[in-house]
Amino acid sequence: MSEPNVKQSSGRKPAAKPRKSYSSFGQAWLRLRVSPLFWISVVIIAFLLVLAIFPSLFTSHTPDRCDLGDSRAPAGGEYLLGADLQGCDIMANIAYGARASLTVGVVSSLGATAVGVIIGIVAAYFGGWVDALLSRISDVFFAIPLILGAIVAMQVTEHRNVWTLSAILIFFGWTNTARIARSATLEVRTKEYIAAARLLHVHNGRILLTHILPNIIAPIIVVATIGIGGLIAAEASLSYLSIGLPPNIPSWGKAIADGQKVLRVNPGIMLWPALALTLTVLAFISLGEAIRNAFGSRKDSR
Amino acid sequence: MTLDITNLRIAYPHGRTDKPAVESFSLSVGANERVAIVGESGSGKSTVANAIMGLLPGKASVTGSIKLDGTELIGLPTREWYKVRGAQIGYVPQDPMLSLNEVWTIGYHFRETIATHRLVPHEDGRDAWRKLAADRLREVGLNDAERVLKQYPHQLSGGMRQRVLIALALLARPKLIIADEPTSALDVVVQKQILDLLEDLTDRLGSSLILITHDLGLVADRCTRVSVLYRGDQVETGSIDEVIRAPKQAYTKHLLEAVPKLSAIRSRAFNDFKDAEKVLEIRHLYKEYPLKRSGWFFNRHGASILQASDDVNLTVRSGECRALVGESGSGKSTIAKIVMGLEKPTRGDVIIQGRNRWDIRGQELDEQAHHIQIVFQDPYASLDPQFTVQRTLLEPFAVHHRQWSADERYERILHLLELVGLDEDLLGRYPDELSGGQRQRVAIARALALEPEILVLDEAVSALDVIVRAQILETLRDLRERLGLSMLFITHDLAVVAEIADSVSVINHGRIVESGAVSDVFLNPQDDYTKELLAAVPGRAAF
Amino acid sequence: DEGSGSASTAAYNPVSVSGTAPGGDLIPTNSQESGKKTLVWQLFDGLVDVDPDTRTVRNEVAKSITSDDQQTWTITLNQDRKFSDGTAVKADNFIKAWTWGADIANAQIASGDLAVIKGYDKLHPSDGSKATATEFEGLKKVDDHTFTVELTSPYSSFVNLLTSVTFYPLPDSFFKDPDAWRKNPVGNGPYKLRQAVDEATGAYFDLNKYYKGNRTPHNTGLYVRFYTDSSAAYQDVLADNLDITSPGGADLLTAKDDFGDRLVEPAITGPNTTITFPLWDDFWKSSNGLKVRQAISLAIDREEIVDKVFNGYAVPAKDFTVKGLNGWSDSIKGSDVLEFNVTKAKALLKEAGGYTKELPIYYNADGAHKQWVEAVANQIKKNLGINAVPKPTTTFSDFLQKRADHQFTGPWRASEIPFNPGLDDMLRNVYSTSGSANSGSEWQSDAFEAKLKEGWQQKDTDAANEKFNEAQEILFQDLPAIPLWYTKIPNVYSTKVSNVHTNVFGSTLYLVEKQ
Amino acid sequence: MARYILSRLEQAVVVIFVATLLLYALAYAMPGDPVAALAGENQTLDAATRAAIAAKYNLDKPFLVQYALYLGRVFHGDLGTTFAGRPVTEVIATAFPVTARLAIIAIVIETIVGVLVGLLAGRRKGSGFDSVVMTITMILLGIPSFVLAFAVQYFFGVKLRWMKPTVSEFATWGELVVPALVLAVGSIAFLIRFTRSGVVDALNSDHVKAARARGIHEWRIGLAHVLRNVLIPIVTVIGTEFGGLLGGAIITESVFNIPGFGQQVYQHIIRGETAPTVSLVSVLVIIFVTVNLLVDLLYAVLNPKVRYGSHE
Ligand SMILES: Nc1ncnc2c1ncn2[C@@H]1O[C@H](COP(=O)(O)OP(=O)(O)OP(=O)(O)O)[C@@H](O)[C@H]1O
Ligand SMILES: Nc1ncnc2c1ncn2[C@@H]1O[C@H](COP(=O)(O)OP(=O)(O)OP(=O)(O)O)[C@@H](O)[C@H]1O
Ligand SMILES: [Mg+2]
Ligand SMILES: [Mg+2]
Repeated sequence: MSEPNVKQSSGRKPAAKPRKSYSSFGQAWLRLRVSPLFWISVVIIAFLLVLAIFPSLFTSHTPDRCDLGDSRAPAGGEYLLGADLQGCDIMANIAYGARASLTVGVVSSLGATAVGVIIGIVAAYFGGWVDALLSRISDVFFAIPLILGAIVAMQVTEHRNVWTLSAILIFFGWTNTARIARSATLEVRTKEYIAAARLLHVHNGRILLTHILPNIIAPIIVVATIGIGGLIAAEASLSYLSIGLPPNIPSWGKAIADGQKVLRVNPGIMLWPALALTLTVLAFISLGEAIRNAFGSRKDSR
Repeated sequence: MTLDITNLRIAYPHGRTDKPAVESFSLSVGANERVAIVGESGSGKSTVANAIMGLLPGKASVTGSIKLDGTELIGLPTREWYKVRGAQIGYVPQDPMLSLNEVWTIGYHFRETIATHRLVPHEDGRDAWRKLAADRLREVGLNDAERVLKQYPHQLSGGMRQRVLIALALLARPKLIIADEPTSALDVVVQKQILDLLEDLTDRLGSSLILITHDLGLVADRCTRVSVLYRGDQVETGSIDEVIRAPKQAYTKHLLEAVPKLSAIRSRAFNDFKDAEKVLEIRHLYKEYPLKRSGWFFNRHGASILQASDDVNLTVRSGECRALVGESGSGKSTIAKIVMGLEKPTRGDVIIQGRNRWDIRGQELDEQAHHIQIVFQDPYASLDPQFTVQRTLLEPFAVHHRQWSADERYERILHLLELVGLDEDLLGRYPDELSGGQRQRVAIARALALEPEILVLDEAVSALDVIVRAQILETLRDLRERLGLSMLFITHDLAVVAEIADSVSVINHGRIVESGAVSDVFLNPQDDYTKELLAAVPGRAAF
Repeated sequence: DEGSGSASTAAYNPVSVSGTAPGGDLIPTNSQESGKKTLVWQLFDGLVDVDPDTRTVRNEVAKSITSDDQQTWTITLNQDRKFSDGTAVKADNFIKAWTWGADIANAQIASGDLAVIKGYDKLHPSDGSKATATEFEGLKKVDDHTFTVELTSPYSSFVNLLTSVTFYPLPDSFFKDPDAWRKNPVGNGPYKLRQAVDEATGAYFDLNKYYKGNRTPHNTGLYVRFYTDSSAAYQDVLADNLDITSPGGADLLTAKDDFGDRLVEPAITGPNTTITFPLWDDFWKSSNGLKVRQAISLAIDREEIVDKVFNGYAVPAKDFTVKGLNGWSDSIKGSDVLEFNVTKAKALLKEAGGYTKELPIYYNADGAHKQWVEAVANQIKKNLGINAVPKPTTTFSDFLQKRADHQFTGPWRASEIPFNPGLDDMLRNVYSTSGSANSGSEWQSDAFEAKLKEGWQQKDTDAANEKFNEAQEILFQDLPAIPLWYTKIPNVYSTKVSNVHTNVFGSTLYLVEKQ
Repeated sequence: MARYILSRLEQAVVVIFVATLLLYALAYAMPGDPVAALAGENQTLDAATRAAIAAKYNLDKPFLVQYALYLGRVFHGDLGTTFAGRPVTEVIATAFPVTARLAIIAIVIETIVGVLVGLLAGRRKGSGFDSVVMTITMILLGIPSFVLAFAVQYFFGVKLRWMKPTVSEFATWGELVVPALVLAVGSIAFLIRFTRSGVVDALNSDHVKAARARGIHEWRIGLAHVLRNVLIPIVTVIGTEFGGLLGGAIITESVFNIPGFGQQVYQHIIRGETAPTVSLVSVLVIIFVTVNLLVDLLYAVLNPKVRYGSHE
């Protein structure tokens, strides 16, 4: 392209000093950096991560060293938060359980969100038979309630661990996100800026990624971050139904399910792990809220 | 009624520049007055209007005073606003496309406003509002009012929506009308009707009008006083006679000089494109929209069909600029959308560079981006709200010129900005932080990015002040000369047509009624509608 | 048909009691599972039953049951007994019911109980082929109210065995149309069904006005309400929304505080909880395996688990049967292996050359076993340093399948239930090859079988029990299973009822009085 | 539109077919010997009896044969019989209405509370009310439903005696309100947050600004211009939550001893009854497919662009 010779209204010379152009995600990050909500949640999550990676920093006990003689020992003394029915240290259960619970929550929520978003967006964006096919596939999975599906699948699974559990939760859990993503995409894809991008022949993948995704991400983030807590709780529900993780993998869900049985006599046994769960939920939801604000602040700022 | 604005200062927080959008703005408007605010695109006109309505975004900081009949409006509590907005001040927003709620019919908008301000007495029954609404729609030239009331915003043309918004603003016969570019999407005939109406309201009912516009001819014809803004500063204010006929400030003079004139035709040389290759050809194009009555689940197909395009034939030859003019709602945008492949015609062919539009696939489609581009009628809706100006402009290069380095691309963007007269500072902004004219220019810049061979412009310069517009027209002319750019130029501004177009087609009710070289059509119109159109051009007296 | 109105003038105000959905028809030979038994017990009367006070077997429909050689028994019936449809209970009702139950074509779950009677193998060939006889060779009708039973071998405990629901009669209407009967079962017990059992909610019982036995109800009827979560039933009794239930799991921890007087403990303890070993496995069959088993048994502090996990509602086991049975002894030779002795345990483990592999302890997660299995595993870990790991299977059916397929490489939990007050019942059922509820460990001992046979030939119960306890000595020598404790399942009841009892061998609900 | 519904119904048949196949495969793959478990805690069956029972329920046949036999029966209107000898149709007829009542109450409460509170919180973003609501929802989202169910049962049923701890065999509407509330708590919290987030965004749109300029009252803006516009995602969420409600009912039903569908499904799964399980879950499948279809049709009602657009 030769340089056009245009009368210039100002005498300013085009200065070639490219500034960094941030993507929607990059821009969101710029806004995130100054959000207190974000940093609070990051601190809590960082703490939880340290807990999950180095549980031994927080307790001198291990969850498999249990002395029945200390069954339901009160808090303080040898046991910081007391001991459970088996005489295991509650703090140790929480510290060592963090790994499994966080992994299940985060991995399955991320996985379900990723699968759901991809399928939902693709279905709505391309429409026609693609939509029909994907929507019907999601109907099949949607029709099988998460807990029911997990009950059956967990029984079929030979090796139960955090990964297989996460896989199962993803397998039966992605449809919610898919439907929400689909409905949001249906809305966005009629917008003129999508048409504009198409006319520039921006290829579909890029349109999905740069135009559609950032414009539907707000509700998705709400769903995904709430999902983390929901899925940790789902593991607890499965433990309650005795089909959660095997006994030698400590998890908050198991601790809560076990503690629930003695809730009336020794509420602490359940409350402490439940508190850990609540804190986690709180942290991730706050993180989601902060991220959502960062994305949504285009409109928010008005 | 009096409105007193004193020392208004409004600033939006922006990282680097802390220059306010409006500074020390003062204006007072009395009863029966029609005051115009004119000025460069981005100079703060809409900002002032928003400030009067109390609708500035939360982050904007406002100081000074805005008094309506002695009541301070800045910081007025929400409850008090109910008595002001809609009732005492009617507001016509600049952007007609997004200002109507897509999920409701036009009728709903009227009903709700009528109910809010109790404009029809209860005794008149449940459907009384409909009559009032229909009357008001007819007032603004929407003669098919019953139909419009049942339609949803996306089913209306740009000009129709704009008129709906005007009718809504005037519904309660407010004492003060603030109209932000109310006729930017309207053809001259309708524009005249609207301005007559506004004039009538101020004369008869004692209302006042603040008219924000870039059409100086219109200002000269209709207004009593004018205030000129330049980069946030009020450079001149006074009566029409003082400012328009004897401007003191350099900017005002500059502005007046740049006003395009119909008479430009006489002094222009026209190229003859008869032998040039046809780059765009529309053959026997029909587009029908079924006019459905909406049921809850099933849409009962009424017998009626809206003929948006009726046997349209149109040719654009290489290097030619063909203008398409016509009444608002006559089917111009429909043609543009069909040409771009965004709507399927009911019948007929669109041939682009010898190939049928719907035969182009795959790799060719990719190249198509270089061949044909469009500037949509509504610039805001066509910009991704999540994209900064920089990203919007980078996108074409990210797709089509991947081999370019970041520096090259950036340089290219700066060049594009220059072409449309935008400042580098805007690169970091989002569409909702831009003025109407700035948005429109971003859209133009994007369309030019890939240097297309054919450009479809749908009211692409309607929101621009005359100086910027002149610059952009210059750019387009230049591109045509150097690169052989062909254009389909949809506009209602006949002066613009005179200035840039080689040939013109006049469309009325979906049919092309007259077609030919601009000089022939304008100097010697055949069709009645064309004649009417030419007669309605404002500002003839002034210029 | 005849209502219950004439039987009682009092308004119908049934005693409500928790139960579990029967999950099947109420044909006695099909009813071994405890949820069903609760219903069948109300609906039927057997030849004999267990007196809740003396805990001895007493006659019900039978007037007398006699034998000279412990092999051929003559049974005479009371003549005044009737089914709730008014038809008389006759010898044929027993003979036909047992024959029908034994017939392989009818695939009755509890038919194994009938295997003691001669001719069972013709009706129920063990290879799965069709029956080769239509009559039960060992059953002979003498007259309408007398019949004889010939057993395959002498069996002095036969009268005890007759307390089992398998030996209940069926009315003539059953044989005319079994499917109609299934929908609307008719029996000869103290109660009759008010309406068909609703699998989802429960069963209402009216009084059977024809009833003439020992168990004449002290109330106007029963409502067995089905629960899937025992703790929901517990809450209901606490709130007087249900009359009687048996608390399980963690509710035991509060039962005493919550109910005080309104809690009854059983005189005869419930199931003997064991961990049973796979003796098909080479290691566990070996002598080192035996030493490890002994070490494990010695390393378990039963007192502590009983105390902490069961809140005292269990008794540390002393033998392979349950406490409270006639002839039960806490000092059988070899039973010192059940004491808690870590030193001895460690020494034995060392003798065996240690045990370094993981020691899985299998259990089914759909029952309330998790807590104690974990406690046992923790103790083994702590006291022996063996890496004991609880391994749940999701369902009981999965548990049984894995066990049958020999997929277990370590011990599994079991609760061995006595079906009747005979000391030999559990030994026969669980550990003998002739039993129908084999422990699954595939342990076999000719000496053990011989001792049981000796016992069954005795006419005198005490003499027999002596033999049975000698048989237990052999069990202690081989230790195929480690007895842990006898569970005491109490009943708790609402403020609306009184005279609540508990009895593992039958229902005492007829005694309950309700205001 | 009629054609669209028809084609969706055709697709629904395929969905149901595929879902049952998937379910059957899963249920078939579930480990365990359901026949042996029939005998209860302490009774093992002899092989002959076992085989006879297995043959009766076709459990001895290979997977595809079982499935084909099952389908064949279904086509003749026979959904199978449970091990208990009850026709599955009867199980559905008695248990389903109970759970339907439960789910309907839950969805109604959820919709009203979730949308209303979400709207109010979104309207007053950052206010004290908003913060309190946000905190409460966060806590509610972190509590597993069985814990809440148990706590409610104990405090209101046993301690305060405001209600019966369990639901009677009739499971009346009134009795089901509290269980439904417990069941819906997570969904309510979720919907509140979801609605609020949509409301916050919608409040900043141009048409809201224009409506304000016309002097429309804030409450009407909230309903007609904000809520109405975020209704599409909300309807989607409510539709999807419906699935969660029926699924989550398993635990709630067990704690409150509700003779409902979830319990039946769970019990049959645990007992390894393949055919009845599949039949029962197929009922859920049909419901969800219907709900989905309704939701999709609602899109068209709610979004005129979809209604008049190329989507028909
Ligand atoms: N929300 C916002 N945030 C930040 N800057 C804004 C915002 N709205 C407008 N601006 C900037 O303020 C200036 C004045 O804008 P305004 O919309 O008032 O211009 P205008 O005179 O109406 O122009 P036009 O004729 O193009 O509509 C422009 O430079 C614009 O970019
Ligand atoms: N999706 C639609 N459904 C129904 N009618 C439509 C639709 N789109 C446009 N129309 C109708 O078609 C006619 C032509 O619309 P179009 O947008 O082409 O007009 P226009 O010439 O561009 O007008 P303006 O100058 O006001 O923008 C109008 O009457 C409009 O109401
Ligand atoms: Mg403006
Ligand atoms: Mg148009």
